[in-house]
Amino acid sequence: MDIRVQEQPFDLGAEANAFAAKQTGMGALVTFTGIVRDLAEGDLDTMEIEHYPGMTEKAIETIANEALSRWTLGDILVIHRYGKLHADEVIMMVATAARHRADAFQGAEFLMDFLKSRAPFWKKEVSGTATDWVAAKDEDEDALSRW
Amino acid sequence: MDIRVQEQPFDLGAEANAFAAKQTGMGALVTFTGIVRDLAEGDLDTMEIEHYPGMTEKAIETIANEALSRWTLGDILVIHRYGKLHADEVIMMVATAARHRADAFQGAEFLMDFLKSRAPFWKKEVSGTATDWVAAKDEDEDALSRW
Amino acid sequence: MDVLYFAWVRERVGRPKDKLETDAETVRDLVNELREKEERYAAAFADLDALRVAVDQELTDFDAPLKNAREVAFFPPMTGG
Amino acid sequence: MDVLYFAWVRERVGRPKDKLETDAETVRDLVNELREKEERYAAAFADLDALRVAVDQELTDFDAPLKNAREVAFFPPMTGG
Repeated sequence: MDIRVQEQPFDLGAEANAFAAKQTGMGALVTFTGIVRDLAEGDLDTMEIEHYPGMTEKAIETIANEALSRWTLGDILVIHRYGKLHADEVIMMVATAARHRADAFQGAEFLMDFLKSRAPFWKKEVSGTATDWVAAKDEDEDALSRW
Repeated sequence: MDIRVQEQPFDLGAEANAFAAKQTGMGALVTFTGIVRDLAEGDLDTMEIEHYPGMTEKAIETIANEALSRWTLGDILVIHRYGKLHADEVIMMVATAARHRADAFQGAEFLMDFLKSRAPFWKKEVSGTATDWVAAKDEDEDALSRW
Repeated sequence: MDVLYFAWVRERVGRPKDKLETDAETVRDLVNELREKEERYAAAFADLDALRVAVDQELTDFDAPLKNAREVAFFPPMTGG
Repeated sequence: MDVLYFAWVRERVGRPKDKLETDAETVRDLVNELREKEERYAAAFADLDALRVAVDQELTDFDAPLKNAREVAFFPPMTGG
């Protein structure tokens, strides 16, 4: 298991390749990558991500351990950035490795659903002088109930 | 949409990065990568993948178009190799881009379920003098019924 | 009409392709014609449940008509991905 | 006890952290104590449904006991991923 909470950018492709190279006997790899979307108005200047140092790593580890206990996974990678990001920058990624594709897919979806609503990150959109904390969506909370 | 059926290897990380770079306004990318697993006995020499030139590309395109009609996807990538592969080599990958993660995940799972049982590829495992055509699994056929 | 064979169907038949003149109206008629041709075809087509068929590169079933078909392919269930 | 604030809770309170001596038995008691402290705390804690709380870096609820707690954090629903 590899969990990183960091300010600096990372390279999705390089991380995907490094994760794949570490596996043996795993037939299925799934990655999810979250990218800063511009606002509907096309005027996003920055997305600022705040987190709770200390709790963040623990919360992600708890979520990852729960995924390992529910599915037959060979490995998990989670990288999540904080700080100032711009449109089209990579915010975060998860990767799962498994012998079978259903485990890899479900493990990754489970990680994403819980990272979304149970890891202490908060996003703020800044466009010009306007700043808006991104509101949690009911559908994200609802997504947890399927697991 | 980018569909490639090819004998030569490809670089998962480079393809994931190139796919990500092509997108605008997509907050969610999912990739699935299939890798040659060694046999339980650890003596796989090669996996030979046969396909049906002409039909293969059409079948994948039909599957991809069905995915585009069912989910709100910005883009789809499918690369599938044929010919002789060794353990730990990448067999194939799919990638999906979407504004929302549920679409990206479901699109990718749908593509995988249908590529598995509806695209004309056949795998043969060769170990020493023993060759075995990989049998289709009932669970792979069953997986289609959920869509 | 081109008749193609893939995977173990190809191996049992012993070749990847036949060119045939046939009056078979359906895929099933064609299968019966092939079965009578030679023992290796009978072996390849022994169990239709283990086979899939495509007519002009579209998956179909054994009752599909062959009128105007240019290419019929027989193969085991697919194992891509 | 360290009391931490994140996101708009931090902005409303006007600082990221307080160090407090408190006899509050539960998180809810602590919230009531803070509300009476100053108007900006009352504003930050106006609607508990819009808030989440962690005690010693574990998510919990407003009825959680504070006995032996070293760190309490208040924040809006999380928006990671």
